[in-house]
Amino acid sequence: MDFGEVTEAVMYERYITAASTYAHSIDHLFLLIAALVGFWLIVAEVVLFALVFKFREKEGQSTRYITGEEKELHRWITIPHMLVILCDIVIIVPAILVWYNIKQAQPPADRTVRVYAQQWAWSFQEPGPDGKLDTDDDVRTVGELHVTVNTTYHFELMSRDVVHSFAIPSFRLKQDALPGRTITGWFRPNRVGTYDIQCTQMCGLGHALMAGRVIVETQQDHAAWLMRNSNPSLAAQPAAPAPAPESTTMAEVRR
Amino acid sequence: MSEQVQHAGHDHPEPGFFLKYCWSTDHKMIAMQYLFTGMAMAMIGGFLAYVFRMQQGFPNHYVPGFGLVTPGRYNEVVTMHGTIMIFWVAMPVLIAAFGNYLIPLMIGCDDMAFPRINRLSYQIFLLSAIVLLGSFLVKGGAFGGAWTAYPPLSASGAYNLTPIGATLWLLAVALEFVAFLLGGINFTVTVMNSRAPGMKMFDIPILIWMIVLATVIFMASAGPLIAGAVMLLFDQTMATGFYDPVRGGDPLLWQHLFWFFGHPEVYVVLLPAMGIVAEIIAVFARKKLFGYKSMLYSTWGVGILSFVVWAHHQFVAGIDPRMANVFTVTTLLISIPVAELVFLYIATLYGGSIRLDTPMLWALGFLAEFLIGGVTGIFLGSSGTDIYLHDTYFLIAHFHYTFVPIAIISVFAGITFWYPKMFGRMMNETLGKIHFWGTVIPFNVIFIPLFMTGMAGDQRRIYSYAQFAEQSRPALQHLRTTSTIGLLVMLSFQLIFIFNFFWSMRNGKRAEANPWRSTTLEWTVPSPPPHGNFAELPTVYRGPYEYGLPGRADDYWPQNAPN
Amino acid sequence: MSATAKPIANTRSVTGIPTARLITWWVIASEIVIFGGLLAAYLMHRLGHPEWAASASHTNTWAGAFNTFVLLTSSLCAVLAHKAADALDGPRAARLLRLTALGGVIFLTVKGFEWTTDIREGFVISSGGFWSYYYTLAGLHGLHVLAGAVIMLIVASDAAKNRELQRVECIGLYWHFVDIVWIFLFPLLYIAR
Amino acid sequence: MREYKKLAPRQIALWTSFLILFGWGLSGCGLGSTSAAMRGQQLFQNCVPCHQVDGSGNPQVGAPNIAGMKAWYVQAQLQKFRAGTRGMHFSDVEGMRMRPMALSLITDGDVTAVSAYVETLPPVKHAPTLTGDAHAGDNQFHLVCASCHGTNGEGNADVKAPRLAGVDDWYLATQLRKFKAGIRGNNSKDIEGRLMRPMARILTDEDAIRNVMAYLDTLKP
Repeated sequence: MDFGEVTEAVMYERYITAASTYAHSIDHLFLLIAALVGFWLIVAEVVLFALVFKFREKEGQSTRYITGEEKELHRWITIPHMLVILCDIVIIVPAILVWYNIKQAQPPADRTVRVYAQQWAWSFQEPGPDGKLDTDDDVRTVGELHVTVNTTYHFELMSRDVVHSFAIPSFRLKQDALPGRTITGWFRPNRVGTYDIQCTQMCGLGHALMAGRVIVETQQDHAAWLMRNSNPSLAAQPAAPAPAPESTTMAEVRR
Repeated sequence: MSEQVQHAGHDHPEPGFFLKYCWSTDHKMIAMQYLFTGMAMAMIGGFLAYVFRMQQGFPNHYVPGFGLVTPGRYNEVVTMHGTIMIFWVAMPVLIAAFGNYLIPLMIGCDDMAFPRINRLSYQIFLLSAIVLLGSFLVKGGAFGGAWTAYPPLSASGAYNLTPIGATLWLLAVALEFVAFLLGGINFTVTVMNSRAPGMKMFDIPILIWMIVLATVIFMASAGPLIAGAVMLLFDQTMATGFYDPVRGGDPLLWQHLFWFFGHPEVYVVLLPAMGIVAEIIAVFARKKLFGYKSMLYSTWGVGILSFVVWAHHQFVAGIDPRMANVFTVTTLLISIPVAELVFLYIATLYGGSIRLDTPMLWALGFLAEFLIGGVTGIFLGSSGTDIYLHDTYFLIAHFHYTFVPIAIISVFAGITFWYPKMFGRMMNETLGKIHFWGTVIPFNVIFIPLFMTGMAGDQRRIYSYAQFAEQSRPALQHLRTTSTIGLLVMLSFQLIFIFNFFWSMRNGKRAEANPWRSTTLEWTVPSPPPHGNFAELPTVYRGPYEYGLPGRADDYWPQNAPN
Repeated sequence: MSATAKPIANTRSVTGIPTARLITWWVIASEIVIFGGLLAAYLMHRLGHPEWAASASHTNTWAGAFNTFVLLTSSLCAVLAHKAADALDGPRAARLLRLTALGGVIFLTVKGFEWTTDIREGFVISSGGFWSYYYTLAGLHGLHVLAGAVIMLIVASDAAKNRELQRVECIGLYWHFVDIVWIFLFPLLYIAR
Repeated sequence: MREYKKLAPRQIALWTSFLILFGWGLSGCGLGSTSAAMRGQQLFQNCVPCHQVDGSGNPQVGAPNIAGMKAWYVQAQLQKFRAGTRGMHFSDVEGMRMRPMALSLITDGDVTAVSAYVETLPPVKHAPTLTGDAHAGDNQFHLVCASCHGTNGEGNADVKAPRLAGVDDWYLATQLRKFKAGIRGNNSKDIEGRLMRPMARILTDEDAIRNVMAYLDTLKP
């Protein structure tokens, strides 16, 4: 825990805040890999430059005839090679563990939100005070996702047209949205604040403008926000004449 | 000079200008056509890089020589930069130009096995380049859906808003593939069947091995993508639904087909680059390559493994998350043969007598920079960190730390090394060294800041970060501006190369047949080699890297010298 | 004329396989991956979409079976042509090659009638997943049949004058490949329900 | 005679330092800006992918014909998009496509410049795409719309009512449906939009909309 805080402060927090529970596990994996490959990089570069320096052309220096098949010399390749394999394993195991915890094992959800990607906006459907999706008090927003801190959220990710990617750098969250599919994932924000939502998959003209914000609020703030925005009468009203959001895809417009 | 024998064996009448420069079946002329087309495309690709780096460094300002970079223009420019640099620069220069020039010379025969197929290959390639560049001029502009062209964006004009540009892009890529399939088949057959008498499997120079393996990898991986391109073309023009989920298709299918090609493609261009570097290191260190056979087996290992790692580009693309675990393992496995290769290269230096001429500087520069590209790949190949780093500038920086050494540094190594052979004159060494340092140092200035912005979450293909609060921090903007200035300096220094290249062609010191005192067969013919290459076709007696053999007067022993 | 003066590279044969035959094998290898990619994509989707069987039932199995028979017969002619070429009997090889090409033409004619019927019944390339693959796969194959037949006629006209007899074997190899692709396509597109 | 030339070291040093400075200097060019008059035309490149070079729009992507549209109206709508008072409804697919593009204009000056340029584009008249009873539409129009939008649909800047004559009928119909459904004019800060919503609801069904469109198609822009 202490180790984590120190390293974040020194290495990673400078670049981007960590606002979800799994952000640190990705950061630590990053640092682990950085340490291992950094070591190899430095060793290899130092050896490279040292050899170039030591064996630079000099008066009267003759070269040694080495085929590389000699056992005592090939050892110098084989031993580092074994160490590289060892490092690979040291990286693979935690990499898969981190992946497993984030993408495969989904902790039970406290709340579920629905995320729609379209050219070039994010829209969200959040359950109202009743906590259930697809009821009259659902809150539908564009560009802003309001969530409660320290709550496990599942998201159902959909695309209305092309491939997008739902990314919240501060949460270390990234998941492509595919048209015709619903992809579920999870996050658990643990720091109050406002963070960027990006689209990280080229989605056409306005790709760079497809910004959103996720607003992590305290329990009270979020409840207040929900009350303000989930007016069942308002919610029901546009729902009746407007076509269901799934059907207003651009594909529909095209036809 | 004993090598400068009048070439008597086969009489070829001197052809006219058109036949000589545009309709030639001579492998050397076709290589030059590929080289110059590739260089012209590199300049276009470099200009595009200048345009979008200017927009990144100085957002929303007028870019001199281009104008205002709108979001649509930006997308076009980055898409075309990627496409051109990979398919129209790296492939033609590394494989086609060096392959065409060197294969017949290095294996000791007079031409490719099928010269007319060779000519056709270049003509199709040229056509594809024209189609691609023409797409800038059509209504709606060039394709702007990224070089990976994921459908449904690329499949429908209503989504990408460049209906004609998208089709032309696809057409150009497909034509280019056909060109390289034809060329690659020719290379493989030539090396398999037309080697000089006595040249056994392990007497083939490593560069030729690597070019052939690269073309075999290309042939095996490009097929599915050609099929995929036909399907995408039909989606665009005939309203089929291969990739459209509304019509029962699957957008992931393209991603699989694309990356099944796309990842081996990295090794398709890497291997010839490694080959060039190996040749140069052996010559300038005056050393036999350390473990020629280990090198070959590692190369084969890379080739085979490259077919089972493609899905690491799709960790977060919505594939089954369990697949990511398999592909993490295979991806990290590929570090084993690649590390082996790099270790062997470095070990070759041991006990040598290293002369730091320009080609050697480039070759060593390749090793030093490619190492950085290689190790940063581990971050992206590990599924855990890839969740965060996928499609960020960290990826861009990693990718360029592999591709700039491959497509720029090793090409400069190759050009400076074989220039005397190609044009019969030496390049200017001083200018060459200035160009080297003026390219390699700014190259690091460009991409090290991009590693940092990537770690800070900058996503790629974004013309302006104004919409993202976390990304529009001034500190990050300073990094982007630094990177842009690095690019401007690097591009400026390429003028030195261009000057040196053309100036030396007329004014350089005349080159002997073998200015670098090398052992391989291309140095036994006059510079430049005549039509038909060898006055007397050579016989090979030994492997290609016999340097510093004890007990001989010369420190090198040419492959064709009987004793 | 450079077309007749072959480079020495072309006449060498380090592997023991004639250069012409070697390149034919490589062409076929690269074609296999093209069809392989397309077929793999089709199979994956076919297994994921059981409802495509209904579309598949509209195809004319008898026409497909007849075409299979035609292609197999023409392949036999190609084998005989190769034999004749080995015996240095150019004119006979040419006759057999023309017969092979005729097989290709019959194949394409039947295909044309089949497609006309399909299209008249309203099944076009954009009618749904199965039809997209059906037309693309069969169309790509048809293109290969057409190209093969044209090249075969060119080879035949040379062979009739006892020239370039080594090409008879190469085009025969290619024809067998086209034939084998059809052997895969026929059950997958017509029979599988 | 010497076979090759040599380059003087001084020459080389001079050119090298020039190139470094040249690279730096080029970065300075990025800081220059262009005249305000040209800027509108350049910024219009942002709009071209959907609205076309002549501003005539593209129904395939839901982009209306904006050629010759009054600058004050273009400006007002762009500002609404930028502020998020338009194009922020969950079901407004086209609006959500337009909003980011409006956000690509960073300063108010840019908005003014591009709006002014749009007005200078020569108007384009498209053939009608909807059919309806123009006579019935005439009555409806004068009953409901004319008071603000003018008897000839010429618009009235004083009450911020845009010109309707010459606007593509499919686009107007779509917007009417959006007003009716509350997809447009739902934001409390979109004052004109909120005023328009009850008006749109007077056109009770699709026929009424079509009729008005048919009448508008008869008007000269």
